[in-house]
Amino acid sequence: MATKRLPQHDIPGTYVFDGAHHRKGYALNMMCMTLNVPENRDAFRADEEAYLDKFDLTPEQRRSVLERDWLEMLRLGGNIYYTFKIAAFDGVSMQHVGGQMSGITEDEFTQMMINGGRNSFG
Amino acid sequence: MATKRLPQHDIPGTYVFDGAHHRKGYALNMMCMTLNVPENRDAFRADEEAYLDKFDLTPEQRRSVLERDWLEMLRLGGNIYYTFKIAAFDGVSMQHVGGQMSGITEDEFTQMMINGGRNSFG
Amino acid sequence: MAEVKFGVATSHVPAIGVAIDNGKEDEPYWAPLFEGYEGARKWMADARPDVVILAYNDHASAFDLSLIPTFAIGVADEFPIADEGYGPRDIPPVFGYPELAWHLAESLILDEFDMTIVTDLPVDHGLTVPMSIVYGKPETWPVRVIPLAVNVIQYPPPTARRCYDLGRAIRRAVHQWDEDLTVAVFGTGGMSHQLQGERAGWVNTPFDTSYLNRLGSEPEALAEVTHTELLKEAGSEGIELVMWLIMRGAMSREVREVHRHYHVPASNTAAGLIIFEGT
Amino acid sequence: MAEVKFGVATSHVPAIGVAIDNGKEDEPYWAPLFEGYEGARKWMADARPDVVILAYNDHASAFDLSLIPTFAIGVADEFPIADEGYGPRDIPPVFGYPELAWHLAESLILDEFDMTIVTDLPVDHGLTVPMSIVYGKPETWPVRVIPLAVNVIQYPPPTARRCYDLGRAIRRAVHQWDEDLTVAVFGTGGMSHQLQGERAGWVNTPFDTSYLNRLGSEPEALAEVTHTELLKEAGSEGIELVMWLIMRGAMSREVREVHRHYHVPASNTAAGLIIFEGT
Ligand SMILES: [Fe+3]
Ligand SMILES: [Fe+3]
Repeated sequence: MATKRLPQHDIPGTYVFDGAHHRKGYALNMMCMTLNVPENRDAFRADEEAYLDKFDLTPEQRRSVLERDWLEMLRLGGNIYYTFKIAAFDGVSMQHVGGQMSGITEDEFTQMMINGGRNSFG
Repeated sequence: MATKRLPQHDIPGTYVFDGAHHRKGYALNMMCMTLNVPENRDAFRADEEAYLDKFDLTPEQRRSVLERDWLEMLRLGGNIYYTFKIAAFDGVSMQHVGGQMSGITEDEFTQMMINGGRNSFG
Repeated sequence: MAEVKFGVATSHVPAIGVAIDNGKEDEPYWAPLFEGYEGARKWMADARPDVVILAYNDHASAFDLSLIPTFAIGVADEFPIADEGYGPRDIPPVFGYPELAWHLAESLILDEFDMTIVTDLPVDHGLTVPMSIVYGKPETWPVRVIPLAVNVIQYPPPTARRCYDLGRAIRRAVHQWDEDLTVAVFGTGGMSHQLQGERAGWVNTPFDTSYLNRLGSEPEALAEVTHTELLKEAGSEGIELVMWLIMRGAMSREVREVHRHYHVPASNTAAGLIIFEGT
Repeated sequence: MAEVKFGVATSHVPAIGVAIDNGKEDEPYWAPLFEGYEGARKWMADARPDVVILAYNDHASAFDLSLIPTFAIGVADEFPIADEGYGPRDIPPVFGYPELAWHLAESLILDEFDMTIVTDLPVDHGLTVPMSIVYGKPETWPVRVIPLAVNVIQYPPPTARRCYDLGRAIRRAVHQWDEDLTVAVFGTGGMSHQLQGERAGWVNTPFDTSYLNRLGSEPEALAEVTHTELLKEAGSEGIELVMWLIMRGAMSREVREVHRHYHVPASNTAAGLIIFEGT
């Protein structure tokens, strides 16, 4: 069943959240979704490990959340709009997350954006 | 704002569940929807009046439910697929409901169906 | 290559499910209906599609008035049996085919059908009764199912034309799938019936007979039938017949009718069944 | 008769909302962005549409992966402000226009757009930030809003062509409504940005400039831009630009550009704004 269903989106450094990603990241993203509710944020704050026990994450997904490895979360099926809820919970910025995913510091990332953003890649 | 938005469905004895009906019957139908959950059916069984207090029904809608006035429920914005959940709860048949709405007994309605259904109206 | 080879259209009356679940198929009221289903079950025992794409409508089970999708496609691994108010039917869960379902969802959206993609989808009698009609009471369903839920209980449903065109798009998408699979498409609901109002009990056998006669040979004409005509002629709930055109659209232009059955009544409904094979 | 007179396209970056809510509009980082919004606010103070039809995308607020509508139209009286993970924005609730929204829903479905009809719809920054951009911080919003939520965060979004055609159908439907109403259609999201992956921070000013230049005069050409091109040129989140075409489709063939602004960055995004009046 090697049907190539999607048009090729072979864009370096870019994760297209298609059906395969949806399936792979379902539990991870749905866990993130629960952080929209204040009571759940309190519970996550009180005990992250215990909170994650309630969801059917793979060990790799679990580790990526605990370690705030934003790029790894993407690779494991995370969708940035969902996983960013963890960053919002942490109070870190989109520049922090963007920097970590692209291997630079938050300040470097912020300055890159002020300078007009990333204009070339790969 | 007398825009006549819908094609005329001027079909005697027939209630088309359009947007106006949706708005009118929203609370009534959503109340019926809760009867899909066993615990809610238990609560409704224990005290219908108290159960209905939890929903924003009009006095007329409330009375129509308590009196099992199926036709009145339709007129007040009920959708048959929702209101029939009350009949299922009661353990009464679609023939009972159909008979009451059309002014005949359940047996008469059942026999009419066996004879080929209602072939003319109005 | 996957191929849509079979098309089944059938009523999905809940009372038919109750009769099957409670072993009432031989009772005098039900026997004439189930005699006509015998041929469908025999046919299915030979046909054995690998996947069924099943167009049906949810009846206030998975969806309620807070959110009403026009077309929703189920992409889950498994679809639980809904509690419609008297406990779920005691039948096996329905297993999906997520890879193919996602392919369909993606293809259909790129083909300009505005699908809702659903993972959390308990399935009600609209889907399960047709399964019981053609498969009886197996331990597990011998087929994977892709549910396609169509709104018909909030006016306006999609037009007959839109349903027919959706069927054609489904056919194109299935035929792009690189796995050898035999696919059946089911269109369910109807035939003429009206559950509500002073006109409750409405049945229009001449209309139904004509619909059965024309479905194979003149689908383009049936695709032009308006909602107003369906409401009037087939009854307020008979408008479910638009879903039969999804099946017909997914079949080849020419089809061979292999089985047909029509009986009044099943509960308050004129029950119809028709099976096509592609050419 | 109701008429679509105005079209607004704008980014909907959450940080812009945070800046407004916290009075940071004059800070050095934000001042160049908000200077460009002044003209939009002045224009809006004169234009004063009665109704805004606002195309935006939900960002895991009202919808999640369990159910993803391609096009959802909000028919409620009121839409609460969503909690996106740090409490709801402290802004007034958004009041809808259910009668007109239902007219649109019905017209669009009969016009073969497969809308999802939603009553329970908390609205997130996708909708509220554009409101803040053009209306500032009023006690209550001086307009009724019909939310049109478009999936762009699950691949595949609707095509640019489909969005443009939806806009055209919205125009037809609005013009059938017998009440004297001035309607503005908003398309939101974009411009080029990528929040995720090693390419995070992607901005493509030449692409954005071209898009702004062509939106008024060559919308048919922009309607042919593929998802692949958008993902590559505008970035993975820049694909939101398809929603700008809903606005453009809803406007007259010829439009007059009354305001434009472009600034990099707003958070990780190239922020664009363009306003059209119909002819
Ligand atoms: Fe049905
Ligand atoms: Fe966005």
